[in-house]
Amino acid sequence: MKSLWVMAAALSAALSLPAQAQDKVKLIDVIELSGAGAAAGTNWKNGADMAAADINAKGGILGKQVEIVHYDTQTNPGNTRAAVQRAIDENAYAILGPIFSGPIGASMQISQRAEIAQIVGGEAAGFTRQGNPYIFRTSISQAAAMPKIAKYLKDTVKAGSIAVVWVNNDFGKGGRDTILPELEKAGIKVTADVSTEQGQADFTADAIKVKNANADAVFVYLNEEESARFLRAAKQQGITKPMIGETTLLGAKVLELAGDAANGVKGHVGLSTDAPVPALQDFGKRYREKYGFSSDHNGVKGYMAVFMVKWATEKQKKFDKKGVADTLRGATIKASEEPGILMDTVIEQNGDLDRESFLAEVVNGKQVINTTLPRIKP
Amino acid sequence: MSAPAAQNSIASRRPARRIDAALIGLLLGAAILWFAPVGMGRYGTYVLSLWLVMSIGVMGLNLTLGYAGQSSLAQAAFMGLGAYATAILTTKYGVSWYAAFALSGLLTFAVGLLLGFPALRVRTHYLAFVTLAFSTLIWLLIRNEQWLTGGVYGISNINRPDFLGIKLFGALEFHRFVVVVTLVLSLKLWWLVRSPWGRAFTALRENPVRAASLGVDTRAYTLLAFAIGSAYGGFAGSLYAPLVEFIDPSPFSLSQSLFLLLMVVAGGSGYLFGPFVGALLGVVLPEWLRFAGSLYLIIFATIVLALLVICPQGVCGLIERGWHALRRKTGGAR
Amino acid sequence: MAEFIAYLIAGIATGAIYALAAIGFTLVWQTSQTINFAQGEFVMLPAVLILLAVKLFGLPLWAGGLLGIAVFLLIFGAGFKLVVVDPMIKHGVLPLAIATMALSTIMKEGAKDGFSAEAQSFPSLVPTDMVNLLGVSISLQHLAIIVVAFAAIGLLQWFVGGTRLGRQMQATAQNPTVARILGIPVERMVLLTFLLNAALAVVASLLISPIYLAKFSNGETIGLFAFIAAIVGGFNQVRGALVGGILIGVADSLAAAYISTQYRLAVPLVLLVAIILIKPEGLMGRKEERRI
Amino acid sequence: MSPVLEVHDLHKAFGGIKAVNGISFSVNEGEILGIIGPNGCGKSTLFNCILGQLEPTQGAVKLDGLDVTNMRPSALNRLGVSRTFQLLQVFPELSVRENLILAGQEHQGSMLGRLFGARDAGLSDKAEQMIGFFKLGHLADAKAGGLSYGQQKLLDAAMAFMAGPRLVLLDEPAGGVNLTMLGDLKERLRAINAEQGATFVVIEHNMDFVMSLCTRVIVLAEGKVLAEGTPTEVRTNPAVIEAYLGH
Repeated sequence: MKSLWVMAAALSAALSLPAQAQDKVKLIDVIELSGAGAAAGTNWKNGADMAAADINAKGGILGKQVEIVHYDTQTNPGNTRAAVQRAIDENAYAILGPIFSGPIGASMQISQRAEIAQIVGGEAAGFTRQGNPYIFRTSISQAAAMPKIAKYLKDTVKAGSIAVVWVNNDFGKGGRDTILPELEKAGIKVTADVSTEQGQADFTADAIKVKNANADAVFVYLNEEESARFLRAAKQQGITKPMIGETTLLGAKVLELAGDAANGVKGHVGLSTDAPVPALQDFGKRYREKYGFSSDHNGVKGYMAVFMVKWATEKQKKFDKKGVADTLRGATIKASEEPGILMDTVIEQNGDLDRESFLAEVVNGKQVINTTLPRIKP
Repeated sequence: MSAPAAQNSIASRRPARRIDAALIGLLLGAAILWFAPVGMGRYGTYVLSLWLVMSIGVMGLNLTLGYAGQSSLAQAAFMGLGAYATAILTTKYGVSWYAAFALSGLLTFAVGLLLGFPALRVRTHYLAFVTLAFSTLIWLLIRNEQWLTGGVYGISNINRPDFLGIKLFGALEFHRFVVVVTLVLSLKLWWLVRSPWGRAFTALRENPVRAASLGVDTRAYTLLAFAIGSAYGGFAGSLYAPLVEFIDPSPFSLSQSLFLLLMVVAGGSGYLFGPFVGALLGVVLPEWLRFAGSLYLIIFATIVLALLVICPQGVCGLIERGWHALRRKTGGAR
Repeated sequence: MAEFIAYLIAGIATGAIYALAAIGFTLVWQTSQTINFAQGEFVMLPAVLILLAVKLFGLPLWAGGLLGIAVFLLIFGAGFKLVVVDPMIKHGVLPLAIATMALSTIMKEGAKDGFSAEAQSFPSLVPTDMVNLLGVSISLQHLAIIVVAFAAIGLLQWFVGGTRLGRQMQATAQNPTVARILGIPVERMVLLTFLLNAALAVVASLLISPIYLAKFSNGETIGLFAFIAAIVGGFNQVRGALVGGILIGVADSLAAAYISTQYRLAVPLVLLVAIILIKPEGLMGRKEERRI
Repeated sequence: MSPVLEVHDLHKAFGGIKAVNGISFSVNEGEILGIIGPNGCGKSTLFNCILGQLEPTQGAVKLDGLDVTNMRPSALNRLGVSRTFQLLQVFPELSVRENLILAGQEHQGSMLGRLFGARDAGLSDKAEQMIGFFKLGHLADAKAGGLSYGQQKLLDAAMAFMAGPRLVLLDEPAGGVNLTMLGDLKERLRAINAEQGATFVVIEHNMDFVMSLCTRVIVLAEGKVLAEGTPTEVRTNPAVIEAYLGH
């Protein structure tokens, strides 16, 4: 039975936590670095690392250096929960991430119980509606973005009918479930409702289906590579109707991968390093120099998340975990006050964000911003 | 976890003594795990609980595969059935967790029985392929039937049960509850594999034709092995739901079924303690390897690969081999 | 009708991709009873290695290509057999299958950490133009895949039936003990099939990656479909892979078109179960002998 | 008295090959019937058809007058028909004792009764008796896989007798067994036949073994019965001599 004791000892050694350095602000980033969310999570991680480097170069937060520890969630809710639990046990000052809403759903009660702010990258509408005061977004939610799209489709594209292509995960389904009522309100008929799989390789059948639906426009709500694959397949099938998207479809990665198949794509962009905001463009440039590829909106979100913590701490002038959440709730962060936030951001009581966004079009492989949309509640 | 205990599959040279070792091992392990989380923090406690819950699922697969020789690539789907049954019954219909636990077991037992039928027609790898399809079909149902399962959004706010009026809300309390449930289930399995049924399962694995010629109803035992193994998957799922307090389709996908299979084989299939070791490898080792940063999954997979190349019988097989070598050495010296 | 033909051709084109990945699968199964769960990653990796060679050493594409392919053949053709398969083969199908699962994680995570977590575009060997076929537009890339898949099967059939080396390989696959008695270098023949498998994976990778992009996680879908294709076709027959692949591709395409996009994955799987229950050895497969 | 086993016009074809081509015979209570014939004459196929392991193309098998054609092997065994195999078929991971208990346990009580009943299904004494009878005493707790070939043959035979069968079909029991053990085996079989009144059907290559053990012999050739009679009759039958020497 001796080996039983040895095993137990090894176990407790493995699961006990190393002693922590106290002189740093420890942020724990619980993020998708493998599994389905790896691409998004890597962008976010890089953005957060860049923010920490920027802050530390200028003396840290209230004189303390920032340390970010990344824990991979494997895009799995159970693992995410473990990682958030670990973050709290390790006395994290605030928790960053994750991005996918399943993992967010599995972990947000833990940060709530520990009364610690969790700043996530999710865009699905649901999790800010559960009355959890410790959860914060870094981008506008689908509930805020989709009405803008519907309005754009009705007023600018003047579409009477539309085909909707979405990825069947919490992100895509969430977007689809949010936009369908908006389309109905706007009097736009949905002629095809095409679900696709996460990681799907071939979109030929889907493109044919969309083509045969013969709608005035196509709304594409997929993750990055899938967006690119769909655009290519659509071009092959000779679909000439306007492709409308939300943020992802007009992202740098999609444009790079889809090549000329992306030309003519239009839509709404929440965050973009191509936006006519110098701070965003500068961030995009520095990110590209540092990591060798262009940041998508998740990179921007990761960057902002760290600065949200910084701003709240400096506002309350002390290191109080609970205070971070209290300070962020209902706050307005101005870029003039805190340049790292990149854009003026209003945080609502439930953790939703409100800020300016953009209407854009892809011309010659480049995202061109046409219009800047004001905040919903100016 | 000592070598002779690990060796106690079913066959043993001195049955009485060996069995006792296995029993003592289980009881002692439970006692250690009862107190282990003290001072470990909630994270460590949570990982321990997760390990035990996965062990239950792996135990079931170990019965099906390790003892009865029927390969299944659907254990995560059964965990999903159990988890969803429990979550839906407790959150939507206010059923007590205990009743939901029993019903989850019953449901997965029945579904396992049904899935066993193709096993009567096709054997070995073909059977695995049928279960592979089944696993993905269940996953699709869970994801697409949103009215029942919450679809991609999952089910949140799953409550933890009470025990005789004691709230099991906290990590430590719930961990202890998981320890007790795991102990009960592993004792049941220990008792099952040493009963005549266990002997018949082994016969089924080693030589079904010969077993049939000795009156072993291979049909009935194949179905039972499947159904009982699946029910353990259901029990594991039924504990998983309140442990994580949230479920969505992702932990019940085909890749998770494959991962559970990996745990059975890497731990040592056909060994009573194999599932605990396998789940330790699969759940705790990656957590522990986190210090290695982004490379931790590569290191984990390399360890598993190396282990299997060196000893295809898994960790328990390796221990057994070492034990034999040691005994031969000391025996020779005497 | 034109619509139906469009779906059919799309299905055949994707099916040919699955077939290409499935051929190698059936080859290694036949000679060494290896169920390679890393088959999808085998198809994913060559493109990534090539891009990596270009990025790391600044090589021109052709040189990077040669280097990447050579490294891949060495590690995942010969190395895979010698380091993973050889020590495990006598311990049965399952531990080896599990080992290939671990291998797939290593390949996937290696590609992610060593190269990129994001998809990268990959240059096409074939022009990306479209041609018109039966009133349906189809890309030259897809056509090339169909042609190569058929050619690969044809060549393999010719090799196995028409050459001395091929017949030796065939004999090894059918009964290694007898083959050894007949003086066939069994070990070398098995190694040959692993090299063939790796080479086929390279071909598949070069053809698929321009369309599906090079990404560490691409192997998951391709691997699953190739696996299903191999089973449906009968995974002890090389030409079964072609039949299975195309059948699965067409079933998937038609399911998305006419049944349900949410449940499209279910259709190939139901097909799989039906075929296993009716004809377990697969559509083109030989019956495996029953031991009494 | 009705025969224990009746085989009526049994046929079995594999594709175009007729392995068993119209064989009929019957076995009476207490008899030891030998079935001999050159390689490929259909002996093993005949056994597998009788025992439900193969589905006959045509014909019937009756046990005590009851039609058991195509009955599943496990069900047939529980009616009192047991067998040994030409190739070794013991359970290597189980001990000798466990092998024997397994061989008897399915004849004890109900399925559920076995689950909740005693671990040894009340068969320890019986197993001990068998172990003694087949002189395997010193090996009772050894894994069957570790036994010598001859010992495994003995165990295989012992397992066939564990449940006290009415009818035992032995497929080449003497194959590969050395002379000393062969004598032992023959002696054990005779003893069981005499004491328990068990009926035997033996397929065998070893002519001496068959001729000295069996009370009646059937000779098969090309899937048909070529000759039938006492050992002496068969030995002198010209057709038999032709069939054997002609090869």
